[in-house]
Amino acid sequence: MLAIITAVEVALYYLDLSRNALVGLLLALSALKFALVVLWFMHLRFDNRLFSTLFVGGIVLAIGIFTVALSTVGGKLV
Amino acid sequence: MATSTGVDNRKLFMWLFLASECLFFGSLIAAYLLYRGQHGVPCMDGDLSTCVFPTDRTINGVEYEGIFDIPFTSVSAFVLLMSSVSMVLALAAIQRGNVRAMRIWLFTTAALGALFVGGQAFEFTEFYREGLTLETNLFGTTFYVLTGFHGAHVTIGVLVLFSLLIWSSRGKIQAKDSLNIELAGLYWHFVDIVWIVIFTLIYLIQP
Amino acid sequence: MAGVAQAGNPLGRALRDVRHMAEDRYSIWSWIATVDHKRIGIMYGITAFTFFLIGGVEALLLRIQLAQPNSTFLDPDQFNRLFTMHGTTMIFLVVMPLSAAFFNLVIPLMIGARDVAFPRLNSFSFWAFLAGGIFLNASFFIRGNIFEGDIGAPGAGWFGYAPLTSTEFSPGHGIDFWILGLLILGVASMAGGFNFIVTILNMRAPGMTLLRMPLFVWMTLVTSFLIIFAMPVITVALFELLFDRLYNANFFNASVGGSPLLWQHMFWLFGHPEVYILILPAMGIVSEILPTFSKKPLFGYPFVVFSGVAIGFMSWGVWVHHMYTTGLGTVANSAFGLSTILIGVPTGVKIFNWLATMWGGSISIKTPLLMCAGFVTMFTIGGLSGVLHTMVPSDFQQQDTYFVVAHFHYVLFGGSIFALFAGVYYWFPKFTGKLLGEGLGQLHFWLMLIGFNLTFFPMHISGLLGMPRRIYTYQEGFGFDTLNMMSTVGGFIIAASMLVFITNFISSLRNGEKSGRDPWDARTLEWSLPSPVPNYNFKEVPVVEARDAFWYTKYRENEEGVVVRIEGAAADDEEDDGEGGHGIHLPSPSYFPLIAAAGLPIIATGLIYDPALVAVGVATTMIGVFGWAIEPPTERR
Amino acid sequence: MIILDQVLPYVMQIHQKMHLSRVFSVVWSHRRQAVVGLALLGLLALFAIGCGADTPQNTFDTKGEVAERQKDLFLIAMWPALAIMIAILGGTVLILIRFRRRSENDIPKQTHGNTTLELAWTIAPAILLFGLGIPMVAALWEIGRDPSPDAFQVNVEGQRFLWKFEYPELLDESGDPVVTFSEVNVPAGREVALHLTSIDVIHSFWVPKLAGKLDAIPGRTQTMWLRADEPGSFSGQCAEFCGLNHADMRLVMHALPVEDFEAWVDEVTGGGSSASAAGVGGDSGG
Repeated sequence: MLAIITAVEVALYYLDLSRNALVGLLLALSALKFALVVLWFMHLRFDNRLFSTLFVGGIVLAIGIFTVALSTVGGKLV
Repeated sequence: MATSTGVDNRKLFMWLFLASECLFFGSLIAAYLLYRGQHGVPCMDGDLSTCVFPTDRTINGVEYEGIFDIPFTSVSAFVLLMSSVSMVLALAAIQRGNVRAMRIWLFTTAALGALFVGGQAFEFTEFYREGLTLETNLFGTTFYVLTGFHGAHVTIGVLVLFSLLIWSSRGKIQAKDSLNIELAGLYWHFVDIVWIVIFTLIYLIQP
Repeated sequence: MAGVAQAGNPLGRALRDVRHMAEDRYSIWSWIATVDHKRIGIMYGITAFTFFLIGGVEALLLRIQLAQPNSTFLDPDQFNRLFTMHGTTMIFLVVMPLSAAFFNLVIPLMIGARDVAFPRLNSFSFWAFLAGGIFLNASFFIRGNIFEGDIGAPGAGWFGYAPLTSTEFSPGHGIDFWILGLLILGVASMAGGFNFIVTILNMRAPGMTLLRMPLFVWMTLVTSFLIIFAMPVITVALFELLFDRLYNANFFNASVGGSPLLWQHMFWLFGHPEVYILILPAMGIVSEILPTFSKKPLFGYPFVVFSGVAIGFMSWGVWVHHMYTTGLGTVANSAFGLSTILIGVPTGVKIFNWLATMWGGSISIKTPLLMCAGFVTMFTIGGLSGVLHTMVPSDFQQQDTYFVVAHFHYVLFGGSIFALFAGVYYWFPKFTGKLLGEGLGQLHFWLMLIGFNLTFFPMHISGLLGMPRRIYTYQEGFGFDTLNMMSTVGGFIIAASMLVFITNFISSLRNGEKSGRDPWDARTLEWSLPSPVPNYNFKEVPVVEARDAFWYTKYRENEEGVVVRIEGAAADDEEDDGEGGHGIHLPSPSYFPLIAAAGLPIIATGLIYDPALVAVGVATTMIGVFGWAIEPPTERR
Repeated sequence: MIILDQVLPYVMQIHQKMHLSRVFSVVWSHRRQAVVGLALLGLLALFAIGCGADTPQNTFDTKGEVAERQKDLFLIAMWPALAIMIAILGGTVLILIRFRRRSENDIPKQTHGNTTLELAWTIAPAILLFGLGIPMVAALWEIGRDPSPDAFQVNVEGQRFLWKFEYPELLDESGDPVVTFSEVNVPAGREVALHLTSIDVIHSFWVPKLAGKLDAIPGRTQTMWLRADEPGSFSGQCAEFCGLNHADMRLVMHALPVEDFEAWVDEVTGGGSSASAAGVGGDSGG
């Protein structure tokens, strides 16, 4: 499953898509991979809620603060 | 030991550590993203200090060659993903009490991890030969430091896995000790998902 | 551990001998190898107080220089290095570790635990802190003869703004020591942060639900979360700076497009939560002492808890207020101006609740309470001048002036230091069995209060008169002269108050009045234990049935709803029979955390001077870590 | 440790002889007077110093529109802050006196809280603070606007440890913009647009009587505007720590009356003489 997604991603990279479509698709696919690993490999789906709260908290915090920080100095996330 | 929340101390520690690592890699990635828009000058004479494209791209009909070797790195990424699969199998084996299978899968995981690190060392050497160093430009600076820190994490993971292998060869890891493998696995998977993010944001998405 | 301590093998014998020394409670080795949270707390406290004295001397030197215009007591270079070290020391080597000292001393006792979740990690935290502190201060000696004024410390401010910290503008190794010292200290704080979150979440006694936890435990929890989320950001920023300096990377190199503002963002993304890392433990201490000395429960407990948690969350959304004058634009400034204003609300809630706690109480006016009253009032002044800062346009005037210096000293000295001293006076008996002298305590308080206000209140005015921060001198005719002289005199009064404190501490340690278990008629579990606390803490783990668990074993409501003391409750059976400890599994002492921590400054020195040392340092740390992993964590007594 | 053994008994003796705790109880009984006295003394000092003549960087003695606006905003927040400060400080002292422990056996009523009160002291400060937020944002947008197109243009470059001023509209005889160091001449009463940058580290441009500061950052150019409402020479200095001689990185802004300013412009742009551009700064009017 993960292998297939990676293959699709690389294939997409070589297709002549518009940049926005490419970015969108790639982000969606890697988010899917991310979720697969986290939820099943790391058992977050079946484990204590506390763990997912902590981990998601960390991710959300990181994305949130750096989105704001970059936007004030003219950077872009993607 | 009974705990107030019912979860094991060490496992809680590991998740806290991973949550904290999100900020660590978040900071590194943010620095890369801030600067990636700033090295978009076309490479006319191959002078890497004024330009460099992470990836191939076309500007006004002219094709410029990027520095990334996407097929090679895709294979590396695949290797790391597969090591996550073998890590899951190692944990499943020890939870069933099958120490031998656990050792085989643990070794597979460590070997795949080492292969990934080797691939990264090869990639760094190639880039270095093409003239891209830490000093060359912002791309060199941010790229090497970000992927280098990730590589260091993988290396530490490989060391941990080998230590566990040695430990288990002395008969110290039984089904009741599966938590050790689980914790190593959590760390390993985390390093893997960080690579998923890096691979997509840095290698596949063009500036 | 069979592999290491085999008899017959000389190395094994030596190791076993050292191990036995570690088990002798009176040997110095027992302190070095200790994993007992109380001993680690005491070591944290003493070390941090030593650094407090060093930072204080630095401050006095700065104040002497600034007492008069055009002074040449210090040259500009010395001045810059001293104020950098003063700020760095006070934040990373004083207030944070003093808070950590109290986490260590009282958190396990307050939640009814025998120790922290990871005792050896705790010992590692302390040794790494000590290593980082010594490493940082070693920078004084790296250039010439310090006694002839050639001090080699970092000189770019505790905020280390790029590109002033680049090798071009800060040659020498001062900044490298600063970076690596802070990285080591970061490791120490993060290890502590993880440890205390796990301890608080997992090691609570039966019945100690989250909303029955004492306020100090809550604030420690929030602080620890801030530490584990904020420290990685500064770690990355410091690494980036280190790569810039040692390996010519370009993170903050403006000549190739690097952004100095990236440093500022990362620094303050860490730096603002850091401010709350410094003040929340102090708020926790005050929230314990005020109820005890007022004989009343904390007013509005859930509101105080939630406002603390809210401050923790909101601290992530206000960092740009340190950067108003960097020209980020009106939109960013407006948004962060408003978010900063918002953080005043939960802070205000806390202050009102503290006042309401005292209201209607029976207030015992002793030193711990006076220190808390000092905290509430001085912190209020600091908070209000903070509100003045959030007014972005007028902050364009105050930014980087002495008005800001006044503001944050009211928060960090008037706030944190007063509260930490309150904690010292409050918990001293618990760990020594003696009371700190009340007369000298009050002298200490009044001298410190007067000295503090004399030092820092005039700075509001010198700031408004246009005196910038971090200037090594000023000229006559700006109206700064009198105000600066006042500040300098005040600084020496503070120093005098510290001498009083030290005298009091030592004399009370020797001849202090015996305190018994519960000298303050307190409310939380640590006071149910003998003083000093036996090394196993609780003979039997208590079962908690209410907030203020200990109070409810002493008092109850009678039929008319009046609170009365339960006859014979919690009798002060001072003598610990020494029998209860048998059969309790305690974590065994270990040298490996010390070894692991000792590797860190060796690695750091190696990075600056010699790669071979890096290998030595890595090997040392690896030995520590592997020994730690293999060694069994507990032994039967 | 031996020294301590010898010294401590003396210290303890002194302590006992002086009856320190009794001394304190006397002080304590006069604490109300002491507090009031201290507060009055502080205010008096503030008053005396704030009104002193020798305060060339006084942010309260404003001489320009921007600084004026900033001072007004400061006062809007300062008065309520002072009122709250006095209320809380006074309140704390009064509470300590009113509710001090009179008997060891006294057990007060165990009140745990009051939701109405909590809501009140959450909402009231929130309203007050947002009340401050409105004029804050308004002033911010007013000050943060772009300079008007007819403003007098000056490019400011921070360098360790002096300020370089370049006048893009004023060209000397060889056609280069006029440059001055450490002193800058601008027309009084007319808006001035300052474009700040730095060639080395971060500096901050600040002339307190005219306007708050803005950082000069290498690799960026940022613009601020100010206006001197009356002629005069205004002192300023670098406000962002920039290294060794940061304290000496001073400047003077001369706001010249129209005729003086025009005379100066004529002189530097080639009224005939070979006035070297760099030397002109010292030639101030106002």
